[in-house]
Amino acid sequence: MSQSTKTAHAPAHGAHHSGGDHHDPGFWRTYVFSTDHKVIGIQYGVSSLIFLFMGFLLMLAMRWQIAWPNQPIPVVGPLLEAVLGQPASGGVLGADLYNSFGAMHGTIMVFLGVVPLGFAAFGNYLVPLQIGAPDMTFPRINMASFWSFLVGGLIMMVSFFIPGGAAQGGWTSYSPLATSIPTDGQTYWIIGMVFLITSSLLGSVNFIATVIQLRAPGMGWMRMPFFTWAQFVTAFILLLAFPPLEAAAVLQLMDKVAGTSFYLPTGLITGGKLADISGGGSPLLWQHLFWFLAHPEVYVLILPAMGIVGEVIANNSRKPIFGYRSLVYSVLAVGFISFIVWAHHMYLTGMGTKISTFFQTTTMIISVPSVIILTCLFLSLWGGSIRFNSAMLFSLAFLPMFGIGGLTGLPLGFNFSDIHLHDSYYVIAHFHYVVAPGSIFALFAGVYYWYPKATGRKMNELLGKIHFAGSFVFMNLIFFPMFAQGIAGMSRRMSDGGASYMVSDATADVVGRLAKSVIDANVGISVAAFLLGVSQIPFIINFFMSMFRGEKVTSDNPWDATTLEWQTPTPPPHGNFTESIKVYRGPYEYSVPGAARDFLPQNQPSRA
Amino acid sequence: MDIPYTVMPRRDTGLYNAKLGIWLFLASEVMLFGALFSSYILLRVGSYPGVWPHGLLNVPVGTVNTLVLICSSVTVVLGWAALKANQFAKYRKIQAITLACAGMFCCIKSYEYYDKFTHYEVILKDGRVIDGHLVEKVGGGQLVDGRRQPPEAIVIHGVEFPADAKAAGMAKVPLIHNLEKASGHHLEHKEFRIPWSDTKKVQNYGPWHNTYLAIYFTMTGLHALHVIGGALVIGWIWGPGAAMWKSDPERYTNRVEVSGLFWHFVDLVWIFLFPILYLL
Amino acid sequence: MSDNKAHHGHGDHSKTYWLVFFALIIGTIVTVGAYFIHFDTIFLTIALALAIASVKASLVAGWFMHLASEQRMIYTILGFTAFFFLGMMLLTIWAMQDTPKPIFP
Amino acid sequence: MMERILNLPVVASEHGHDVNALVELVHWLMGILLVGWTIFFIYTLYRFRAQPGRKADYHGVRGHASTWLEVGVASFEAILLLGFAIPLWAKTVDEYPPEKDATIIRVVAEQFGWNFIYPGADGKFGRQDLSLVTAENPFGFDAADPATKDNFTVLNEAHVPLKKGVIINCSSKDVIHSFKVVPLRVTQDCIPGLNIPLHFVATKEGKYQIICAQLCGNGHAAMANGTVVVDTESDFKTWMASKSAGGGAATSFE
Ligand code: HEA
Ligand code: HEA
Ligand code: CUA
Ligand SMILES: [Cu+2]
Repeated sequence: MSQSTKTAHAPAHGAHHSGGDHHDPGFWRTYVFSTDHKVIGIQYGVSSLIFLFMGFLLMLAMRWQIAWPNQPIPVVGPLLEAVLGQPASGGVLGADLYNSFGAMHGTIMVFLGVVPLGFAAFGNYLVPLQIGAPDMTFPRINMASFWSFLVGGLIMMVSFFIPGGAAQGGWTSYSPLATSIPTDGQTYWIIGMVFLITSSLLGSVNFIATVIQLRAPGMGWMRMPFFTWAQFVTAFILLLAFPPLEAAAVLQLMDKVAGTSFYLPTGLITGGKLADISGGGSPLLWQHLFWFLAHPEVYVLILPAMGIVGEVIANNSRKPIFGYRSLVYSVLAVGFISFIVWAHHMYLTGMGTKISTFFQTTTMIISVPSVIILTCLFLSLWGGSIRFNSAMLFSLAFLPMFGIGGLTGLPLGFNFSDIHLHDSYYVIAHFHYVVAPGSIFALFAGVYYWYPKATGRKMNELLGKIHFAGSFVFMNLIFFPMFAQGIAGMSRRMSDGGASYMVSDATADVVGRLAKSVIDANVGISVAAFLLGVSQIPFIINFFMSMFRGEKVTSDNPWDATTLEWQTPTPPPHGNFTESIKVYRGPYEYSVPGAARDFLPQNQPSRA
Repeated sequence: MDIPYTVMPRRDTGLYNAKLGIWLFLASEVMLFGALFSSYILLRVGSYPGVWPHGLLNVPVGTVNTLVLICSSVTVVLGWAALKANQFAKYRKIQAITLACAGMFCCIKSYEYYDKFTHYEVILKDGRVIDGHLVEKVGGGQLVDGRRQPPEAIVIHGVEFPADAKAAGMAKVPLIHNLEKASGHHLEHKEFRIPWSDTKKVQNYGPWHNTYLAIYFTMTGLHALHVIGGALVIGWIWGPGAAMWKSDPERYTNRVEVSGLFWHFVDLVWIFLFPILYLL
Repeated sequence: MSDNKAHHGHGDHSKTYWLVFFALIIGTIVTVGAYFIHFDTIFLTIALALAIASVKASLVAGWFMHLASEQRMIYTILGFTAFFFLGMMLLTIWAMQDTPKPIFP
Repeated sequence: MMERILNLPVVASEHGHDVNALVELVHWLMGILLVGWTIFFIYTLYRFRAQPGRKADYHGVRGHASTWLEVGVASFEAILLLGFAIPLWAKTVDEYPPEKDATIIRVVAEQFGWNFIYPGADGKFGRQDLSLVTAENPFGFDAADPATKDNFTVLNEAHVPLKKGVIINCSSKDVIHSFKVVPLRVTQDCIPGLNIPLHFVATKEGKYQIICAQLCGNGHAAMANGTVVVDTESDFKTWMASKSAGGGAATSFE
């Protein structure tokens, strides 16, 4: 019989320690302070899903305020007032609190939700498995990475409850605003970020070292699954782009607590008089250092997602992905170029011709590899035999959603059209299309796809499809109208949803005010956002219920997949592989002409 | 379960895990300090005339500290070479010098910090400026209504600038230190007893004093944290961790090598910090 | 690396280390000396100081850290790092140059 | 057609039409790709759905269609970049109207409003000195300088002449704001410590709303009560005269 049955243990007794490792490390060492990459991956996964949910709840409160400005939030409003006091007085999300929630929604979603889920959770769980390694190279550092992440996350959470509340300077935390906002939440934010940065630093060292050092025999670079490639490049981005933000955060911290003026210029006026600071700093310096990270960071949000989509599409179209090599080279190119495009977020800070020409050129150049990746994924479908399960549905939806998000990056990338679109809801729509129906859909796909590996049970398909349908419809209803709002001139980060920009009788003669219809769209969007929340209920039920009630998998390889993670017992034991593994072919040998079955696992010696 | 290549190098990469790991980590450190160096350049280029001090720090002291770090760097690598040659006792001795150097570096650095924190610029209400080291603060300090009372007077050993010096020199409070240089004539150093009620602003040379001191304290502070961290690791390997030499000498040697690589990096950062902060 | 070229002949290596050590000391002294000399233009001082610092840094990296005989993988990683570092530094400086100057000079 | 779909707001400046043109062109590219790919996508999903007995084709797409497509997209982007974005931006950034014909204004944003400083009749701003900076005098103009005498400041309502070059130097007292006037297609961050110029030529009379497009604190959303009023040349002159030197003592600078 085949390789996969040779390594297959019945999932039941495949629990842990089947290798030579016989002493029982006890509950704490197994599930809490574990150094096993799979446990850490799951820890990351669960905590980041919770954070994602938090980010979502913050956003719902904001959406209420946008649609019905200054009206108390039903049910939740009084609760907020009870917990947070004055800023939520009357159960209304006041401007300060709105800014807080906005900043924290962005921060949580990016740094505590999507990156930890896509990179740390999926990456930790899968990369060692996919390359045939027993664990990460530095298991204890891996554990430290998770705990550092959790500490960072807790600091962020705690900051909601301190007097003055959480950070209010946007997720971008621009100085001098960030320094002048009177809440300590801003300081908490910086310190939290330092922990998160440390965490991803430790993680990325581990990922890179693992991929370089621990590939199983035969696992050449061009035999690595696309997902692993994406994670590898992501790790490099994190390794080299995050430290400058760490430096920037230290400087901002100094500004905040030691009275320095790194980002504060001479001649600043606060509270009606010349600020008592030494001055001489530069607000633009923060922006450069911040975006030096934050642009590469957006590729950190998307590359793991692309990796997941690649895996799921190859598996469910039952054929190799189109242009594996160009995918790999494109991902490398994206990673490389992503470091030199950052200032496209700063076109309107007074940039001169030469430098903005440079940055818009690189911005256009970086869109080319993205186009190649998307094209390859689209073309992979051609000639396939496509199975529409929940994982595949989310992956397929990812393609046009990312397409829309990516394409709308182009008018932002030309500085001349950015004059009109900068900091409008067009930008909000652009990036949410890439991160929400983009990355988040891919992450959902990943959850559905690898769930059986981690738990031994499949998730319910019907609930999955309901989840998909609801998410797909409402995501689009939320974000598509935002393009129109943005083009009409609606600015982002407005705590009243633009109401003060609306035409009224008193301002009828003023041109450029927002038409009532533009503002009214807010209501529709917010309703869709609440319904999006409702659509997540099947997922949450499914996620927890399937652990106990889900359909048990009958083989270790329920999707008939080729990559190595499916060639281990389910769930994989400590040490992962029960026998030494050797790789004979590329990652996506599906439907090979002449082969007995429609998939050839990477570790199966012969084609029979 | 064992993770491969923890001790022996992998064939195709020629590296053992920890060595790759430390180089990756150092790569990120390069970016960390790189960002700070970039900030330094931008702040300096953007600073207006008279505010960037030249020669504010004590060059001989800085030079000594540089030499101390260089010494520790050579001892680290010699210590490792001794281990490679199986001379554990020699390694112990040499590495002790490294640790001593690390301690010395921190002492000298704290002395320099202390010197800056006790350096005061006092602007008087009549516009005169007195700049120098704190001798003492007379009286005050008691708590009234939970607020600390200011001293009655402050005694400074330093120089005095006439009221128009700043206005004549530069627009905004430039560094007094530069005025002294620019004015050419040597001012007499002596002790000044200034009643607190005469002062408009009293500020020491902490990071808040100007952008130069801000970046000076930030960069050297971060560097000092690296020195301390490195010394702790090296010290641990040297002391309690040395038991591993018996059980797994190869791995122990690797540890020494890896910690040494980190140490050299810290030295390397200083090699740049020294000229840009002390000399230029 | 434990078993490649560097393994035999530590005596020779120690000698190299000492040579590097003295070079570093001399470099330091020259830099400080130049500081006291005072050139006509500050640029000369800066250029000289940075040039010497770079030489010293390469000595440390090349011999103390064995970069001169390191594996290709390390070079690749450091190559990337150098590229991004230069990108960050030069582009930021360029961008700041190409932006209006501060109001108060 | 794209114009209709996008429904861009009114334009009241010369370069505003170019901005619209570029936005529309990019959306053409996007639209074509979107429609093309969607058709392909749906067709593929339908045609290659799993069916009993169907086996996937190991090779899938053959030929070089994808390469041509990618090259096509890249060239289109290159054209937009080289043909439109770069030269147009260069025009807005480098080709300022000659100073002597232009109206030069300084805008100083603050939490949460817009101060416009006009040079007054002599067209000159006074000498500046940091030690004179106060909240009322954020640029530290020297009141003793004759050129300062007729400077005047207005809050939240700027007047500019029609069909003539206007240069606005943007700055801020406290935090970063962004001076945005949608109908004029003007956006410029106002950054404390910097004085960043922008320029435009208004083509339609009217009163145009200023919005603040950069998060600047809890009053950010409400920073919406400023207007730029485009007057005919003669109205503008009258207005200037009413404000300059004595005429508008209440709002005058000192
Ligand atoms: C995952 C995240 C992600 C990704 C991948 C991208 C991708 C891109 N982004 Fe985006 N961006 C953000 C996240 C992301 N962005 C965020 C978070 C912000 C706002 C930050 C803030 O201010 O708070 C932002 C802001 C932002 C700006 C600044 C706007 C402003 O503030 O004024 C710009 C400007 O150039 C830009 C450009 C681009 C470009 C050119 C790409 C390109 O890489 C896109 C390339 C992709 C394509 C070109 C698609 C190709 C697809 C096809 C060809 C197939 C089409 C098929 C169908 C549609 C069916 N982005
Ligand atoms: C990764 C990043 C990310 C993600 C995923 C999202 C997701 C969403 N965001 Fe957000 N957003 C940002 C990053 C992100 N956002 C950033 C950076 C900003 C700018 C902030 C600033 O101005 O500084 C912003 C700002 C922002 C605004 C503008 C605020 C303003 O300018 O005033 C709005 C308005 O509608 C918004 C809405 C939404 C919506 C409706 C979603 C939805 O798509 C949400 C979808 C999420 C879910 C559906 C939750 C899924 C999770 C679960 C179901 C949990 C299951 C749990 C278990 C099983 C345990 N976001
Ligand atoms: Cu001012 Cu926003
Ligand atoms: Cu970007």
